[in-house]
Amino acid sequence: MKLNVKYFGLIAEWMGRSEEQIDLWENSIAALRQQLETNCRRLSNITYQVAVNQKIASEELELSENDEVAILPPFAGG
Amino acid sequence: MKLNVKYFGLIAEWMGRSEEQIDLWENSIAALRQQLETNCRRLSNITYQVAVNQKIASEELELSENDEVAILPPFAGG
Amino acid sequence: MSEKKIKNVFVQGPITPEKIATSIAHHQVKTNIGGHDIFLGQVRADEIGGKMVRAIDYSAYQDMANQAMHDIREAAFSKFDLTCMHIYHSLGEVKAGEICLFVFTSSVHRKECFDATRFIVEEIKANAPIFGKEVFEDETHVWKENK
Amino acid sequence: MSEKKIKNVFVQGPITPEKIATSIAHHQVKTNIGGHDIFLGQVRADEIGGKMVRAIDYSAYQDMANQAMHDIREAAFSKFDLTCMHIYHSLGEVKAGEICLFVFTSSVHRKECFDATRFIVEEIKANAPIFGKEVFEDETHVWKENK
Repeated sequence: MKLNVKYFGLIAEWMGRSEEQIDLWENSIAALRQQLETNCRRLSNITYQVAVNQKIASEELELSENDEVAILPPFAGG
Repeated sequence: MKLNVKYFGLIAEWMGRSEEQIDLWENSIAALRQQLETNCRRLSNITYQVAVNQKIASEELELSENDEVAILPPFAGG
Repeated sequence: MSEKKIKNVFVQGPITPEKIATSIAHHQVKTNIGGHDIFLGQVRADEIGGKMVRAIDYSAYQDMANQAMHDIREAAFSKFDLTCMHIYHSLGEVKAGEICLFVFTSSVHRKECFDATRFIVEEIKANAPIFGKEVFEDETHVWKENK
Repeated sequence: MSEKKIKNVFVQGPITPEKIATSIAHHQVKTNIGGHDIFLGQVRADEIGGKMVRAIDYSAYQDMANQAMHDIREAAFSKFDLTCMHIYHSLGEVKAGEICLFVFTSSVHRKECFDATRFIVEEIKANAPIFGKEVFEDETHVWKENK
């Protein structure tokens, strides 16, 4: 499945982009994380969250092709 | 003993003055309260504090002639 | 015993938003501050016995109140790790909607200023000899009492 | 489901003392308010690895952050008896000493606004997808992380 993924902050910096389309072999968050960490090894060293349709996704969520997916480094608001 | 007594807020209003000299037959806070309540009956219906030298006085404190004595109705700061 | 000068916390009439802004602006040179917590007391147009409060006329046993504020300030500085602390209270008439109390604390981390401002406000209400005459629209009045 | 319009909490650059004063002044017509509690987050010139932070450059996942702020606002209104609530956060560069967060709550009695402001600040720090690049004087940077 094809997914449009947004990156923010530190992760956008590491990825060198703020958005890209990726091709995922399975519609699970685990598969997404594995693919991201293969593309960018440093990701496995930090705690990052996956948001789907603007909500933090549980690890059990199943992804759909039209989902708005974002990869979020630790928050620093305030 | 002679005492200079300051009144504030509601109590100054009831007393019709903000300061006066009173003559006290005993140097106790209890005697002071009794004399004030004799002069102004309504005082016995409210909770008021006695400050001596700018500190709330305990009921056991012994008064001296040069003390700065103030009669304080309930606070309303803030 | 502390020989620090006793500050005067009292200002005549309401505390203006401009005064608050100026006070905030003065802290922008203190670059170790991470958080400020500000409490503002505002006079309410309460209805009491069918009449509306138009203003509160504040008076105080000023010397004792300033001493009490000094003691509160010292207690707050010793309890909480604060960078700055400011307290102002009105005297005289403050109309409904206007501000009568301004407590402003600053610290490196937010927890300290949150705890400190709350502590200071509670202490002022309980221990500062300040009196408030609630004046109605017909110019009669009652005396306010803190709970 | 709530169909309230999602507000935009973000402002470009620092939050100025004048904006805060204007916001306070706007509340003087609300004569049922008795207390306001304001939290201000200020950028610290922290020393990290021997270098001084000159500014924080804020970015956000704006749609999600505004939704998160909306949820925080709704939660605060349901938990606390508030008259008013305002939240503003900076985007872009905010220099050390400048203000990046402004949380303002108002209530009839002080307890509610004290509790609410604290709740809102903690929720924002934990749940709003806002990111901060701490920029040093030599223009290198590190990424800030809330504790």
